[in-house]
Amino acid sequence: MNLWPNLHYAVAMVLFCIGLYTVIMRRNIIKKIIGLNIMETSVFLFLISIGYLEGGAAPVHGHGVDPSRMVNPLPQSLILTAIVVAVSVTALALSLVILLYRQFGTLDVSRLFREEEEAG
Amino acid sequence: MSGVFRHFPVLMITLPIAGAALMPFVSYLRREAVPWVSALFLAVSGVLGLLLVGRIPPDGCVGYQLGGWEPPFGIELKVDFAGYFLMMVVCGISLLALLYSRPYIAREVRGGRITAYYVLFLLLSASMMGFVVTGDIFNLFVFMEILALSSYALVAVTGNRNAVRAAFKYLLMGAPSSIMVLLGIGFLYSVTGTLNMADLAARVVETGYREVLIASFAVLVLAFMVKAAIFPLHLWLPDAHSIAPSPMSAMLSGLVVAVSAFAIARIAFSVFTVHASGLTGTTMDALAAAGAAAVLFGGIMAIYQRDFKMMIAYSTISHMGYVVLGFTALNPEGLTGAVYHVLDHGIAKACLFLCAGNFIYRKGYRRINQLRGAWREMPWTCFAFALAAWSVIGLPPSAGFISKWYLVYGNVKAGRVPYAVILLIGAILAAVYCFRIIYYMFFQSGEEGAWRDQVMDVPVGMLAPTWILSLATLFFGVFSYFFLDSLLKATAGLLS
Amino acid sequence: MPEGATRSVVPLIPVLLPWISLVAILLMPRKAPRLRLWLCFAGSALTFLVVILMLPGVLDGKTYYFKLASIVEGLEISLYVDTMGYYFALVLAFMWMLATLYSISYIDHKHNRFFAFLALCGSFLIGCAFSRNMFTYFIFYEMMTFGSYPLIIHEETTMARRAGYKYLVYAIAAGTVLFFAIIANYFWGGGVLNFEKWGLLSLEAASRAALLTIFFTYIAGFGVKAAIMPLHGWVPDAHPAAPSPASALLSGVILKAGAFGIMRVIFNLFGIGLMKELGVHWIVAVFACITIVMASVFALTQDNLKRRLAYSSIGQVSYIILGLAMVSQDGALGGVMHLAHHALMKACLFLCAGVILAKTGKKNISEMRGIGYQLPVTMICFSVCALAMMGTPPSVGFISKWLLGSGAMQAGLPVYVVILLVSSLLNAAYFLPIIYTAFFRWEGDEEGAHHPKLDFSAENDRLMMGPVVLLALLVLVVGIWVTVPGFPYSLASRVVNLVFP
Amino acid sequence: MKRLVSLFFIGALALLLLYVVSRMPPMGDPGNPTATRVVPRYLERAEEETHARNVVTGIIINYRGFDTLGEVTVIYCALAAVLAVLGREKRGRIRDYVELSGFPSSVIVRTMVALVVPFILLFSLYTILHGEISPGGGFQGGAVIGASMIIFTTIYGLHLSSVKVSQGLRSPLEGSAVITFFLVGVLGLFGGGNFLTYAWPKVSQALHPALVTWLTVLVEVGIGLGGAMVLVSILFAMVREEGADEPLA
Repeated sequence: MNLWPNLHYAVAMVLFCIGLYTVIMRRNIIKKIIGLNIMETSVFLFLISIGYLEGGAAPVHGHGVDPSRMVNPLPQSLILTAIVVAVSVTALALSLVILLYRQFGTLDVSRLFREEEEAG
Repeated sequence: MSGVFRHFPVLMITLPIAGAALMPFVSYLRREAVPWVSALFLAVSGVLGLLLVGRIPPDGCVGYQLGGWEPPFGIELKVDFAGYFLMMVVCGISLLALLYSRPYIAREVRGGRITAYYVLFLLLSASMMGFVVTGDIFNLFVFMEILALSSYALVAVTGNRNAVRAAFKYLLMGAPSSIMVLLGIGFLYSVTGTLNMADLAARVVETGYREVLIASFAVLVLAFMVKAAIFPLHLWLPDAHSIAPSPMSAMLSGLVVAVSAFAIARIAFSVFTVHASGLTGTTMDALAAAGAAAVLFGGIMAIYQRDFKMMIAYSTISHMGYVVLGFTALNPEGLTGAVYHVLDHGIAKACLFLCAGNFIYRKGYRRINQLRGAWREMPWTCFAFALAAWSVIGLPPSAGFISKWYLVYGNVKAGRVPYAVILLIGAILAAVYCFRIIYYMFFQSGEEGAWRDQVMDVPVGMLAPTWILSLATLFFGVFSYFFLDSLLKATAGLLS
Repeated sequence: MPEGATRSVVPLIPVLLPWISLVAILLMPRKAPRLRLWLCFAGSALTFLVVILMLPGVLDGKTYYFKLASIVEGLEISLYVDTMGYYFALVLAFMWMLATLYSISYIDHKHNRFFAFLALCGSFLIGCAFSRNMFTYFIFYEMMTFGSYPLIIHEETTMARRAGYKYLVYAIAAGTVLFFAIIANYFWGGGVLNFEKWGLLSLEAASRAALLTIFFTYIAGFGVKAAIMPLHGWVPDAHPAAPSPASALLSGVILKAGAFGIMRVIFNLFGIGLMKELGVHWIVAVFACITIVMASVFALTQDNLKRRLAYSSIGQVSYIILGLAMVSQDGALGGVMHLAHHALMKACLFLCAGVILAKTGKKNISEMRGIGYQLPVTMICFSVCALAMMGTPPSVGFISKWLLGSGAMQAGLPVYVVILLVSSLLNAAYFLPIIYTAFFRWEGDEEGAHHPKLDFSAENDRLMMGPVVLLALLVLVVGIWVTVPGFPYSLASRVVNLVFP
Repeated sequence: MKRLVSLFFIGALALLLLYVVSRMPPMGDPGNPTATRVVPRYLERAEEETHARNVVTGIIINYRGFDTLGEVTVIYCALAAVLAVLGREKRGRIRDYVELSGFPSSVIVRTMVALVVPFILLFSLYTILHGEISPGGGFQGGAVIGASMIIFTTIYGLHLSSVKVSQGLRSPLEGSAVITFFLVGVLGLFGGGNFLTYAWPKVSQALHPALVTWLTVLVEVGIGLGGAMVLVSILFAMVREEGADEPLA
């Protein structure tokens, strides 16, 4: 059992579940988007932790650091990509929220749905 | 594959992306040119793809190392026959839907957003092409995100309040599933240290950490189940697909979900190597059960719909169940059936949605009841619909028959007779909901004044794509022998 | 390619010829409706001519083979003229020609849809007859099934729609069952579906349970078309609803496509040897017997003429099934011959019903008093065929019943003879009243009025009367000169001799 | 009730995930699969192969350049998506966002922003150009530019900022990241290599360091410029006046 050494991962998982809970249960759509971001961040934390090396240095050459002591740069580059992706999704989600608020005048998901039933 | 040809797959993917980036500039110069230029980029992609005919060995794959870095250090495209086949399917259907959009979309989308529509359209088709041939699992994620983002936006592009709501619902289910894909990739990476699919396949077998690998597979499958709208996770689909503008519905329903379902097969076979690792058993069984439930649920719900597009959307849920039942049979026949069904489903569903679009364009009718007697005014659309429905039901000699044959045969061969029976029941359900509409169109007369007595079909620019698609269902049924041999070989290679 | 076959394009020609009619309907100007219809007829007549021209070769034992496409190894769409297929093709091409001719006068000219689908179904049926394997057969069979839907609902009345709905439900369910049977056959038959002379399947290749599953799913699938009880529900509705030439074809040919499928299954997929080994043919025979008796009983209670004829068809098609299920040489011969014989008789009867409907507007038997004096030629033809149905010599009906009885004795089961006799009695019980009503009752007969004068003036439509008279004559001629080459016996005996080891 | 059910499911999910986590290789251990498999080559040879001292930049731009092409596409796609949903702001018809929002700013704030923004822009330029030898790069620099524009827009209003960064400037530049990347990729084909090959085989070995470095810088600049413009355009689309155009029915 590696739960203690993997505490970072565990925290990431808990954060993930908190984010998921927020997305599912919150009625305010802005909060849902915040939940989405919590989920994203938790996965970033998880991936970054995977690349960690005990006592490692930044993976930049030219400072006299031995390559074997550098942390894993691959998750970092992946995260960079993933962050941009997350930003893009958030941007789109927020613009949808803007439009929804303009058209329905509410951010409450249950009211959005109730109207849907009336219309249908 | 040698010479200049080996670059073609990557150009097929990146050319539409470059085209999309150029589109604001084109729009700045001449707004009317945007649809044509977009079509041009896709057409060039298609031509490049056609030039590859016969150059992809059916029993192997052509690797392409981006940037010249050998795998697993760089990213690799792995163009096997199944992937190439799907790439061509995506390219062809996208091109037709794009051409259809030109007359149609001006009715539903406001001027300034039309450019954005075409940009997203090009990105959507490019990302699907990349999605099916990439050999790197993180690259898969990136393409999946382009795909997801553009489809969320394209659902909402009309700005109609229901459309925005459907898009938001789609996003609320889609975005967490994307994050789950990333989580699954994280798990996978943490125990293998590599992202290249071929390398992963080797590592998955030899590394320990069974629990982590199983969790990774389960998370990935769960995530892609949302994207592919497999039964319990389909909630977003009916709204999104029925509210989107019709050519977009055709893309979403015909290609996006099917390609996502194919991704599950890809991950199961190319990464987790079903037979070798023995990690996927329970998850695959659960997936097959979900697929079977989807076939029945989608079919039954489709029968009860009153909205025409809603019915087609539920039919899509049912057909995703077909695809899943096909590849979970774990034999070349089942997988071939699944791949061929992606083709057939793509063409037929796209055609059905375009027909729905024709009715909306000409008459504004969306209800099934309103289609009674449609034959008198719009015979061409009705005939195209009937042909495509023929394929959806899976009657000979359409492409649907061939795929149904292989799906059922694969399941019988795998000893899963109950699933084979469920597939057949699905076909009966499809017959019920399709024949109802055919019956309304051709053999009933509608309310007074609902339809004129003289022929007034939609313009040729819209009719042509519809008809090309509906004839394609016949073509791929009658001439299926061009593809099936190679496809069987390719899928056998994928499985071994 | 099957052994000893000639590779030739011949089988494709009759499949494609009916499309002439389709092209004629689509392309000819609307101003010349008559010309279009004659072109339709030309298509069907040419088809028949081509089929006839193949006769000498087939009688010589030649077979022709043409491959359309090979989907994968072992799964191909190919056409093959063997004696059995040719036999069916000959019957249906002939029926088709007559029905088209009859329709030109019977069907309103504005309704091109009827002729278009008539031609389509003809093409697909010939494809069925010339199929090399079950895969090809199924493809043509399904297309034919759905192509005949517009024929049934042609009149678009509420009754026709309801009948069409029922037909579709049965057809879709049957198609699905059949699909499963074929898949199972493909899987346990070693990845081929070819019709082999001695049968494709064997107990070495597949378990008994598997073979039984395949057999009964096949029977259930084809049984719907062949109207074996309890799968016959669509027939009594579809026949009265459809226009008469369509009913004649339904009864004469389309029902037979199911029976022909069962023939292919028993002779060419399972083979007589395997059938005997499995020993389950008696179950089919029992169902056929029940159908024969029950259909006749139901027919007794019907007042609508076409409905009565429809029940009669259900019973008669089961003669074929019974003959096949006896697994004896004479029984099989009787069954195979009855396929053609019943087509002649029943088509004639339905066409007569059509004439009655067209000329007097009467549908029910109780209204037909004295109709033999208004439409004498029609009713004489009707009577000839009705008597033939009962098995009166000299007629085709007698020949098939004789052979079936002889087959039953060969199989050592005289109980089938009893069934045949009972059935003949019942046939008489429901046909004779019609003849009686037509000729021996008239308006005011109970008050002692003299019978009306014979009136030939109503039967002036040669296009309609020609097929009727021709069929009635053939019923007699074929029943007397049984062994003339080209008549059913010459081909059926070859078929049976080939499949019995 | 619904709350309890979902709490239960999420709790179960959390426990499962924690179990899986406990089965994972210990974090930070040099013997992990992640540390031994692909990465050593990156760490040891990245400098000579990609001519970027920052290995992360080397991976992003060079080894996994195709991912980054995808990433650039994603952000461009996000812009197109936002524009498809909200529509682009129209030239000359924009009212002042700040006035609408009711938060007039004081002279101090305005002056500070005017003073700081140029320096932020300078810093972003540094971040972009310095990406290959130190932490930083195109995306980061682009984001900084975007942030500076956010500050500027909040204080000075949409009208003024859309005059400063006009639509005519932005719309060709929005796609620049994708176009640059694509062109560099295609140049790789003409240079005799594969798509996205920086060290063209047709060019002599001696020129490779300079070639790779300059192409990397080119791509970084393209990404920075494109990313910045995309962010600014998204910002403008989001803050533009309400009801600028009503959607079709």
